[in-house]
Amino acid sequence: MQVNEYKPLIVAFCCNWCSYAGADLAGNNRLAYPADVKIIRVPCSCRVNPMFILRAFQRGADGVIICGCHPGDCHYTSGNYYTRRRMAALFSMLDFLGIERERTRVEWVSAAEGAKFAATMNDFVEKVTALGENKRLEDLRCKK
Amino acid sequence: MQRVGVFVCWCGSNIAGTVDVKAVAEALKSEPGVVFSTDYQYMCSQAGQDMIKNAVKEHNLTGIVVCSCSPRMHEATFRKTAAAAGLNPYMVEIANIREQCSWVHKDMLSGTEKAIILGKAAVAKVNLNAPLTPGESPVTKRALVIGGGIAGIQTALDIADAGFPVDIVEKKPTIGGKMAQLDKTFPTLDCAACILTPKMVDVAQNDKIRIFSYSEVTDVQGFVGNFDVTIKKNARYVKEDICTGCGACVDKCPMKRIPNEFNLGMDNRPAIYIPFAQAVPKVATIDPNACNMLKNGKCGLCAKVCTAGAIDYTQKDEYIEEKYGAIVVATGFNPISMDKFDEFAYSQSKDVITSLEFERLTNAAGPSAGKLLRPSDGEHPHTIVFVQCVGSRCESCAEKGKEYCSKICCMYTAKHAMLTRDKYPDTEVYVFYIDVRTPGKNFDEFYRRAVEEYGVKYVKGMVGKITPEGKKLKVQASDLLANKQLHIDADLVVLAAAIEPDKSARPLATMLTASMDTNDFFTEAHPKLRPVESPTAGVFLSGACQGPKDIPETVSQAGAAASKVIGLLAKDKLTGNPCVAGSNELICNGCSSCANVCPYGAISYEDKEFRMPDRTTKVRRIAVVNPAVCQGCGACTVTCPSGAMDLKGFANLQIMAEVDAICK
Amino acid sequence: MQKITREQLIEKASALLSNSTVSCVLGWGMGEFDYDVTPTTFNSVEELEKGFVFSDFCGANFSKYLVKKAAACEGKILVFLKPCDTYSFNQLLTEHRFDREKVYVVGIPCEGMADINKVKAICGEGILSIGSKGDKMTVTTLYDDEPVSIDAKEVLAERCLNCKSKKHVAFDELLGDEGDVIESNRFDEVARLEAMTPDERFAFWQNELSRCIRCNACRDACPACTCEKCVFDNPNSGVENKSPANSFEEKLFHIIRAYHVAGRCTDCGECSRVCPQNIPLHLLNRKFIKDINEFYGEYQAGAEEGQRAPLVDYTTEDLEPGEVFDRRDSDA
Amino acid sequence: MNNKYLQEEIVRISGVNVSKCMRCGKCSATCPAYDEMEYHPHQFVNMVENGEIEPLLNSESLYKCLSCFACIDRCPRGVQPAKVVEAVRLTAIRKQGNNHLKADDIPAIIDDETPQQLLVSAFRKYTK
Repeated sequence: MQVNEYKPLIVAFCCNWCSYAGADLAGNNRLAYPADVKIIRVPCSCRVNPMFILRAFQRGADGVIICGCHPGDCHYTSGNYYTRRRMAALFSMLDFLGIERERTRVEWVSAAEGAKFAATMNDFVEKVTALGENKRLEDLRCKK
Repeated sequence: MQRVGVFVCWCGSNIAGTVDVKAVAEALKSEPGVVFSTDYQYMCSQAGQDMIKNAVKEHNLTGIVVCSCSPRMHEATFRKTAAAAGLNPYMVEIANIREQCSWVHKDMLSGTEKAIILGKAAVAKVNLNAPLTPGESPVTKRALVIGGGIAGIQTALDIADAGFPVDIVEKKPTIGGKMAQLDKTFPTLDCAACILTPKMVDVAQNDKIRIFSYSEVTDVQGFVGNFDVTIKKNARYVKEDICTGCGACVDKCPMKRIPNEFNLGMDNRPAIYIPFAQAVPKVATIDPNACNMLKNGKCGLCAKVCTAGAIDYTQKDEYIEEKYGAIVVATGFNPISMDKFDEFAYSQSKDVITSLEFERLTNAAGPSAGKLLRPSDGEHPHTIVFVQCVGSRCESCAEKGKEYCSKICCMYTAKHAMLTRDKYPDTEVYVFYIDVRTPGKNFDEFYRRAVEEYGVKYVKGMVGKITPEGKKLKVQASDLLANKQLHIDADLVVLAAAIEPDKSARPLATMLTASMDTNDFFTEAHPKLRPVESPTAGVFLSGACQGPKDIPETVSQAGAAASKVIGLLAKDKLTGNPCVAGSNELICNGCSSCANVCPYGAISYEDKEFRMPDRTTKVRRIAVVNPAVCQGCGACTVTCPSGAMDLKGFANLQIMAEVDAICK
Repeated sequence: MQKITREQLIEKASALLSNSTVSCVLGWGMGEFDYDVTPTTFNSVEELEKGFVFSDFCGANFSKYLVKKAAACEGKILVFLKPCDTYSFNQLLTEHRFDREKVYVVGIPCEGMADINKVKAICGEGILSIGSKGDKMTVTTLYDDEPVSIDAKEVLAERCLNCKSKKHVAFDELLGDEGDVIESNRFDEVARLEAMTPDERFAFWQNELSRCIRCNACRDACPACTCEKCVFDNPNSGVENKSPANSFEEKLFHIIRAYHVAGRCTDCGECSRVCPQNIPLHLLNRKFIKDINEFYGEYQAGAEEGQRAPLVDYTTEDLEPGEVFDRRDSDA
Repeated sequence: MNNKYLQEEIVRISGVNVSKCMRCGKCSATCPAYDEMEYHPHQFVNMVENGEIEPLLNSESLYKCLSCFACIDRCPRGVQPAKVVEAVRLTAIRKQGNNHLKADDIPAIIDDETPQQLLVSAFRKYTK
């Protein structure tokens, strides 16, 4: 066993109505996923400003995932449709700048999908771990 | 600078088992703004809450961080605690270290580490919290019930009983739903019509209740307390207020060979019809796809015989707009289609029927006037095979079946088997089961009576194959307990088809922005604690639209939903969510981007005069948010280029502070 | 090289001033050098005669100036707009950034503007004057005895080489001949970068963006950046950053800026024109435009007033963010 | 070789999750070879789940299964009993540790009518 195993830092933005509840359900059902995932609760995925994502990367996050209700199920009717466009544009741009595309993801997780939440996080952590530390968008001076 | 108190909950061993709560409390002591930090077994208990209240007084706290279970669980609790201690309730932040930490991580070290980080994020956020006061909105004191089955009927009656007006929207020409089609009800065997039709009459006679039959909801706008609903009244070509329901038109109609939906196509009805004798409203309806007069203008017989003059071939669909304070969904269920279950020969033989068809066959008002006769030749069946779990608990056949247990089939099959043996002791009755599930009052006793007193033969094992051969149905099954293969020559096979939500539920859910699970059952706000509410405020769930249910359960849920509606309508004003958007007029560009993305139309614009630094004045267009209409999604905050638009409670700086705390 | 002349413009402006249609004129004023032209407001015929210039170096997009100037001018303000400027004009109108009633637009044809860096590359430093005749440019420098004659086409600015439209989409009147929307190759460079490996792309942008000195010229010239208060100047925005204190420029400034104007950028190319470090900033904007065109259908910001920008719109069938890459990979 | 090892081997070869079985017996009910078999399809699944492999290995039932896959088609849980039977059959063949079919044997048994696929599947089944 390696002693200094690399642990990625994952920021997950979860909408209050579906995905945050899905994460709670994963907890209720004791579906394990790595502790590297830290969840920030937002009312809707459309509250996630691209600036938050860039900020997370700048401060040392290795991956950022945004979870919202499935398209059509948004508690606010249309929020996740905007998220879908905004993030498609942003992710494509980050890729254009040479940032590894596996570091960003949008996933639709309903309140009933605790298992999907855990599986998504396991998969995302695995993919980001494989990439290693995020050097490209991280501001080294802000890291301790 | 805030004075923050941190309270780490053990939740017994739920949190303390995987998170070193003392270490968390200790680590958070040195966070900016934190002046007090402690831990306790159960923060949500009276003692825990008192601890928080005392600490607020003792340490002059201005903000509270509770590291505990999900905010979806106890945020409201701790907000009340804060309010009781004289703090603004929105000065509380919860770090979710149970559902999203201790319960999903096994290792104490990483669990504790994560709990500390989540705690830090909550502290960072609460440092930027500001006291919030919720706005108020009025309540329209009228309820809408969508679906006129027993669930909708009971809900409407209970709401009307409390003195509030209720509208029922039913897409069929009559209310009554599935229960009206049933013969007897388990486990007491009272006749369904005898207990249902009086309730239908009550609905018709209640002056607080309006019935929109043959109608559907086409649009829902607004929010809790203030829904604007559009109801489409389909043209039935009969003036509802004039028709006396005498039935003369039904007798005279020459188009008599239309499959009768009410009897599941086992007999026919005319083009103008009243679904059944006790229909409410008892008004005829013309089927536009069958009526000669409507199709090609030839006939008009019904208009001639109608002495009341109720027939109106020119009637058009009518749209009604109405305001409601609360909406109850009671869209019910349907048996799934058996067409794809080739092994059971449903599409090959008329004598393979579903349980609902069996109900009609045994019903005195049914196609055979209550005599149990084979649909193919009208002969009395001597060997009847019942197959349970057809399409239920079916994981590998998503394209034709359902993964869940349909819950009601065990009991109605026992009922059918028992009644058959009771009425026709010369018949041999087999029930093939995987499990017999009878959790309900007097349910298991009922099932045992079927076996012990009525001699129904229960066989453990699913039927593998049914082959029609001459007048017989060859049933091949395996008796798993006796470990032998059975070959039965049956006269009639009854399939206990799985049930699924009505197809109209999905588009309705989209209109209501109410969430659904993968099976299209409506999701409840909390599976245990808020089982009759949708997560969408003001939308309530009644009956099988939320999950498979029998009648007693449906009626109790219907009553529960009604009481929730009554509780809502009894209020004159609703306190809104204070976490609404607001625009900083000093830096607003007036560019309209925010109004473009607002799903509620909560943003308007006005020209405002500003004094410039050089003492001149300038008129600028600025955005104004209506806090009563804003629901706080935050779509506008992201689209705003200058960052003028922000969301209270989830402000840009607050979320970024959380990001920073996590990434530090 | 421009077909329209200074005299024609002055004549038009003078006429409009004299008949009181407008009370001031937004035009180009002489700077320190011939190639150093400055946007200037003229209030009288005399001022025009004295200071108004028009040459191959009048690239500035005047639309943005209207946000402040239209309100400041007492009556109507006359503005000369090249075809590409009119797109920005419409976009700003869509965003209610100035009062259309306060502006009188004269659309002028444009043959493409010159890039002084290209001129310098041929003629060297020390340029004293630049004259224009037909397709030729005459450059006099400190070091050459004879003026150097160069082909105007050779020194055309990068953005003009990829000109997307010679058609005015907004105007009150037109001077000269009206052109058409042009099939341009403006996305070729973006496509070339897309075809690179992520490592190559990263290296490319690292090399470009690391030169940024945070002079804010790109933002200040951008007609989509008209915010009352820019997020980078606002301590409450969370991304305030006025000077190059850390690697913020390489990492975030230009991404945030490009994202802020995504769906609103008309691809006028001012950002790259004004960049003293010659960073090809327009490629970031073009990337967004190319993506939006591919994901959600062709969209040209500013083509019409009142259009709904793609990022404040949606359809229920939009592609998923994860499919962005599948799509590109399958194209490749 | 203990039961545990065999059990894991069979689960691995078949790729079947035997714990998904909900004991409905539809596989056996649908099985055309039911009467020929000592152990029926559902019993195969249950016995593998319980680690009772030896009786299966020694049972003639192994060779009565027609591989008609009716059980796979009808199983509501996607358990695929025929694959379990096949895996037990393979285990029985492999267990004996020798090749039941050698390339040299082929010319003697082959004729023009023999389909190529039969030879391929025979090799797969009977050789190690």
